[in-house]
Amino acid sequence: MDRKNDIIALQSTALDIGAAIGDVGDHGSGAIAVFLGTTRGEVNAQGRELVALDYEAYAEMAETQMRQMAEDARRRWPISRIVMLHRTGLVDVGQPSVLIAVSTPHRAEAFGACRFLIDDLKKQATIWKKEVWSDRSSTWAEGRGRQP
Amino acid sequence: MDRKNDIIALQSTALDIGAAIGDVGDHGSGAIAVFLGTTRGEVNAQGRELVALDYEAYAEMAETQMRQMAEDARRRWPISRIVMLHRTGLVDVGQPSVLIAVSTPHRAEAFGACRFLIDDLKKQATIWKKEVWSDRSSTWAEGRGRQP
Amino acid sequence: MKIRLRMFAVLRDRSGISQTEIELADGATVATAMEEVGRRFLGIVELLPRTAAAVNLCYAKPATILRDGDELALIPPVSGG
Amino acid sequence: MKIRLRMFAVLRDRSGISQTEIELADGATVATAMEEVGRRFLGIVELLPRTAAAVNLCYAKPATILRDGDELALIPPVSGG
Repeated sequence: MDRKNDIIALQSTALDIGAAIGDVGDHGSGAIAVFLGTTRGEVNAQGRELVALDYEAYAEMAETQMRQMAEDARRRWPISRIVMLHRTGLVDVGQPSVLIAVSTPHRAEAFGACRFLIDDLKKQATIWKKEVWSDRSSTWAEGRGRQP
Repeated sequence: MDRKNDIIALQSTALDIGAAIGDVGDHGSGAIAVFLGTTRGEVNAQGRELVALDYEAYAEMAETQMRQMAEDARRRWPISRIVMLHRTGLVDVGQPSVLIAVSTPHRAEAFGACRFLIDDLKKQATIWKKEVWSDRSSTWAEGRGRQP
Repeated sequence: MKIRLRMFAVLRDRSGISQTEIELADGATVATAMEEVGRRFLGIVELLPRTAAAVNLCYAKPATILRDGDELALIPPVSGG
Repeated sequence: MKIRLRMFAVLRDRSGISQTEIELADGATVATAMEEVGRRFLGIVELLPRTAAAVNLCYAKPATILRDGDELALIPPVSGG
């Protein structure tokens, strides 16, 4: 129940998934739910393949928001620890851009909190992705967030 | 959509979480949901601390069941890959005994399939846990499965 | 006919038997096999009402008819995960 | 009064400005600040109707009154995750 062990950050380096999940483990928890968002390969209208997503963030605000989301989740579920990591910069196809991991006593709570955190992050957090195509052209992804 | 890349196994060695999640990744998927069940520390009525769970399985049947569960999940969600691993033998407090990882195009499907698979595994799979206490006494956990 | 009997977890512990063969009359069902098991292994009789059965790796009903060479497994309530 | 203006993603790309200071009349709101931004950076005018604002790291309504030294950020629809 101690938020001082939470790890919430934007980072420009690759996500270390094993380490992040190790960090969320806790002797008092029996369940860990993890969500990873990865760059999905696609082809654009011009027939170019997506090679990467290039993430930009308003970092100070996004980290503040992510800490607030973690607080909100702790009010709704009995959470042991939370890890929320989001990449900035280039994330190649197949690589993870975001990791949410939550440990709780039981599994329903872990799934609920993890889903809540990724949904809220996608809706609110001040992060944007640009699609980088095989001809080196790039386009800002259509934003689907529902910020006020 | 190709089940030949699924990894479904019981194993007596520690789960390699990073490798398992690497195995479930796929260029066509944008979402990975993972569930880890870990041994939760507790104290019994005699004041002894739990030190480990000792898992026994009817392995041939459990693996057959897990493959069937993966088939069932593929009928309900557009799944890229599935990894289902369960430990046998001693799993110390804090360590994972089960890992379910599912990759799909979008996150709702990944959460739905992952939850379905862990729920079904816990209800049906022929696996049993014995609680090992700090005085080396041990007790079979109360089974909560709802097998026919 | 002969079937292979397997027992797990608390049933294995209390009976002291992990697997064995048992002889049954032709036409025996899962239910009659479990009665026979109860007569042989008195220590598990009280557990049998909460015990499920599997034949050749699939859960089976009490009325399922056994055949020579079948593998009958006695399954206490599962607790994996 | 002076506020710090920050722009991100497509707004930064089209305006060529990541951050700058702008001078506003005392009592200016988020809405009046955005009108001023539209006058200065014509390339982003068409995007402003779908642009949210944050003041000092919190989303803010158009009617929010700005104060000297505030950080006003213009936030295109987010697309993280």
